[in-house]
Amino acid sequence: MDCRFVRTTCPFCGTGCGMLLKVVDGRVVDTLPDRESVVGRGHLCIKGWSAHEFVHHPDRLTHPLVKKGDSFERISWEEAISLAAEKFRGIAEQYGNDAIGGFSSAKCTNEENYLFQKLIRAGFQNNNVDHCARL
Amino acid sequence: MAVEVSNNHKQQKATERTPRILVFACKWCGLIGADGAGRKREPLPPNFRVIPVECVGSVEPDAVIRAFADGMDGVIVMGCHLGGCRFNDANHAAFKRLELLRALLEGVGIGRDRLLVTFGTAHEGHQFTDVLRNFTNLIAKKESLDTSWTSSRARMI
Amino acid sequence: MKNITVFLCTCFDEINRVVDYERLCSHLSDDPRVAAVTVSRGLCVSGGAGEIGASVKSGDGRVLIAACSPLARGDQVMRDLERAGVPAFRRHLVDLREGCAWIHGNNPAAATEKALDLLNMGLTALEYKEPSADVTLKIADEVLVIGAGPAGMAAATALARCGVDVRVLERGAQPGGMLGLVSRSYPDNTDPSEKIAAFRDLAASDPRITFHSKVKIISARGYAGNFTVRFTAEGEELQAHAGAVIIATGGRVFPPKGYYRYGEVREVVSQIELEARFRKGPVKKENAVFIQCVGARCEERPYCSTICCPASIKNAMRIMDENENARVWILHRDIMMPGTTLEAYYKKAMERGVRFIRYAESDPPRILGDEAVETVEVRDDITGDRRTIPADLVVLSTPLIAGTDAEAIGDLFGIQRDSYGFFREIYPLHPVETRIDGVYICGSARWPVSSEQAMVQGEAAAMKAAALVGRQTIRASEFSRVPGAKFGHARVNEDTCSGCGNCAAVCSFDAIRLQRRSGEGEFRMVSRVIKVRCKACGNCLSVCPNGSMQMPEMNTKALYGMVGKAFS
Amino acid sequence: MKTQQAMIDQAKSLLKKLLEDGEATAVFGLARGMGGVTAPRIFTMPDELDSLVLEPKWPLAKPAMEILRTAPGGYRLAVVCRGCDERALVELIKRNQVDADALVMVGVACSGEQASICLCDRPYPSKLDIGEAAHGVDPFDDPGVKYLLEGDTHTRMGRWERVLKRCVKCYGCRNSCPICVCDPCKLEGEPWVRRGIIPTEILSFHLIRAFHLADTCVACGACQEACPAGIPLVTLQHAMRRALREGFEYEAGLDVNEKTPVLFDFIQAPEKDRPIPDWINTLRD
Repeated sequence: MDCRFVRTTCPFCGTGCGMLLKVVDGRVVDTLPDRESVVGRGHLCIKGWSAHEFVHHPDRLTHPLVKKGDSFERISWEEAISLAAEKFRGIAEQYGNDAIGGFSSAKCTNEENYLFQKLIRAGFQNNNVDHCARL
Repeated sequence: MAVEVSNNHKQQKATERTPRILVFACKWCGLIGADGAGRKREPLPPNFRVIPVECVGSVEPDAVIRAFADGMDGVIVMGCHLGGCRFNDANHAAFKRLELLRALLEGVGIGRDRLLVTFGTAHEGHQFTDVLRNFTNLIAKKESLDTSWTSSRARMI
Repeated sequence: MKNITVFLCTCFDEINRVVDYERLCSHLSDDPRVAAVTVSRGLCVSGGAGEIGASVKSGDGRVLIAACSPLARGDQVMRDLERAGVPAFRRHLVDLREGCAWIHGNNPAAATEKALDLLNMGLTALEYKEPSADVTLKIADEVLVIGAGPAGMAAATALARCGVDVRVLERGAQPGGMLGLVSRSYPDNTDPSEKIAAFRDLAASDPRITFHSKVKIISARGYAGNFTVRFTAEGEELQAHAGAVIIATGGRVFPPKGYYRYGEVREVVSQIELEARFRKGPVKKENAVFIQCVGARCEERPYCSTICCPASIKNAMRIMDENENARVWILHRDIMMPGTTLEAYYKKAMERGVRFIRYAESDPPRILGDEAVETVEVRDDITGDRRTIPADLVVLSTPLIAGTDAEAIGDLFGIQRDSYGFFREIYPLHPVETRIDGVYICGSARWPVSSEQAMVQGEAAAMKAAALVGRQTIRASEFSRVPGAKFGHARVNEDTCSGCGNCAAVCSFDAIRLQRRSGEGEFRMVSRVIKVRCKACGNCLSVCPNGSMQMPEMNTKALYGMVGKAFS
Repeated sequence: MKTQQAMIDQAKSLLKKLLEDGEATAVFGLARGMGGVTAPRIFTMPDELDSLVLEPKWPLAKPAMEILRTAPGGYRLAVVCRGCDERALVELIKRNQVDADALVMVGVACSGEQASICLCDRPYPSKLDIGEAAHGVDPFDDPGVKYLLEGDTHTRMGRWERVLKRCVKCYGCRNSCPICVCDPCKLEGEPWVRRGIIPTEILSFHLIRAFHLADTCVACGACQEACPAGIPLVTLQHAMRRALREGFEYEAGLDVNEKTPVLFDFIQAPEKDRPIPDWINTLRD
């Protein structure tokens, strides 16, 4: 049995508490607060304490789905991206660029959020971008 | 922690309110005592509700905590005399558990006297009346529990 | 779900004189759970229970009855409902007379409020009550008797006479138990070996009795009606399937080691050694002194063993029989000879010249003599005189203590023992029954008794066992000692049980066992309820840390629901 | 008093020997990893033990129990135990959560300084392998504990109320507690604790949690250390631990074979010098 504790940062909000994921044979099975973390100092909130639960959760979204009728169907990434691009382009053409906005997440990394605002500002050419942790 | 915030809003006069008292009474002694009080038509304060249980052994300490959380000011658990339990030693087991709960209630400042664990036999109906009247008087002197402990800041999300 | 029918009994205007029934009715008919409300003048006299039963028998209908207290007529109405086919989980009684109207007659408004709350609590309880199925058991028709002393022999004989198959397990090579160690039994002064021989003959000739000697019990499991006991008899491994078990393992004599220079000087013997001498031949002594309460009624063993006084008097007179010039003293703290026969026996001993001297516990007799005992020095507690008695034999009368295998037997069968190691009956009013239904105790295993009393107890236990195995089947709910006490049994949710063992530890009836969870080889346990043993006291659910243990008829949701509605 | 380095060296050689002799499949302890950061680690090779450290205090009992639960048969884990870890594991063994045969406890003494931080009255395991036992601290001498546990109930109720109101219902106390093993837990839902109420109902949440540990709490302080709101949760347990000690001479976690008095040894009549209230005299104490 291979069991190790992997130090990481809680992905749930911008605070960035340190935590340890217990990984047994390649699967994340438990979360512990990192007592050496300068941010969390060994504390976590309910989201952090439950962080391991979604990693291998059977309901977790791992591939794109498209709604056809009442149910969702699995499609490839290429199909999904081209479908999204096509729909966005259609909206922009019909209603103008300002009809599109973006709402990002605190769970994303800094780099991801940079890219996201870049997409809105440079791609859709407006300033309609915001973030859930902007309190 | 150094600053003491006034608790005056909780101090009501005893006459202004009637305390809420919940009684868990075992079917074999406590409930029969209550029945005896009823037969004699002893006037009692109407501020108590009796939940009959098979044996005080089945009164979960958590249910007592729940009762306080639901706004009871006092809880009485009435069982048979030790050695007189229909269920072997179940009342003694309950007594030990509830004593520990009393220690906890004392620790958090609710006070151990808000939970009364008492034993009697079936024919002691007059004592049921005494216990209830005295306990009501005792609880009425204390401040109400159902203020901010349970409800003030709590809200559904 | 609208499935609760409410019956309000006015008790011939006793209740509604105080409680406003119109308000109750209007409130109840607004409740989404209530299908119908009926006001009746006297539920107990109108014989309405049958009709109520018939009206809710079908479907998921439930009945809430508001009437007098269970002790008055409430329980009778409930029993009628049971007969009419409404089981416990579908009915609930609210006491509005003794519990409300009669004690709050001076405050009708508050009484009505309280009645509303009580009804609300009843509705909530009914909403969540669940059934717990009764169990019907087949009863094995054999009775197992453990120990073949006087109690065991009497039990086996009585059972065989009743036509019940009985299997007797004896640790020793021969039946008889402590009866085989004494020379004569009191007060009839007969040779006990006759009784033993009679039993041996009966066991050999009666096909209903199977006798096993040199038995070691390996394991015992099961419950009333179905006990499986594995044992070895003379080295051979066997198994018995019994409907009831009678434990007659007896006690043992406390050795007087460290008392009265026992073992240091010759001719200071214990009572049981004197019995052995008598069995070898006449004991001719000039001056015999018996000392009573040796190691009894003291701090470690505060009980009276009851058999030592009669035994000493019996043997004192026997010494006088063997040597008519012999002088015998009995040094005692109190002479315990209860009942007409024994008291007469005591008188007879005094008439024959046995001298009784009372000593004080604080100033016990002293044994003097270098190699053999020469004199006994005693202070007479009544006169205060210090006396020196010549002695060529000192007999130490010691009490019975729990048998060496009492602990093992108690653990095997789950029966409790008192602080001195004797088996404990369930309740003083049920003297041969234990907390495990179908396991009975008798004889000196439960308390020191004479052979005569042991035989009486053996027969009593035999009758209890016969009453059980005389039936083909029995319902688990019938094992309640109190009529109507048992309304179900605990049920464990095996998916959520953490196996902590709290419930098994606290159970007063040894009805919960921990088992290893099957599969994966994990070190995890799970609780199992032995439904027949469970008496539904609810101790287990109070200690279950996560509510895995439930009492279906009064489950957590019903109880907490009632707490929440108490002042609504 | 041994120096810290000497203790670590002693621990390393002892644990290395355990691994080399096959006494243990793995060792569970603290390691100083990259960047000088300490974290728990499972050591399987003797050489890995070079990174072993003993400080800071890091409760290891619960992760150790969870590792053993999923471990294959024959796996033996050596755990570097402080006094509280050892007592917690003893309680877990009593409650059938850990296979005692799969556990090798290596006892480490805490420093006196650590004991005064934890308000620990027993800062050493019963089987002490490394270090020397320091003197314990009586928690009831602490002004913080006195503030909440001594004095009249009315004032203390206000104090507790303000303290407990800080709760954000993170479940950190429950998650970090080595004794809390139930799944599901009573604190997660009806009818014990109302769902969806934030902040939590103080009484039902905290008192049920505290009472469930009444006779098992070893006062390790893991709950308190995990609490982001700084609620002195161990103080809640001290009241009950004191009642057990005074009433039954019992302390959790000291002996695998000593059973908790709450579940055992019921008597038929009141004991000498321990009056049990009757209906008549209940209100007179």
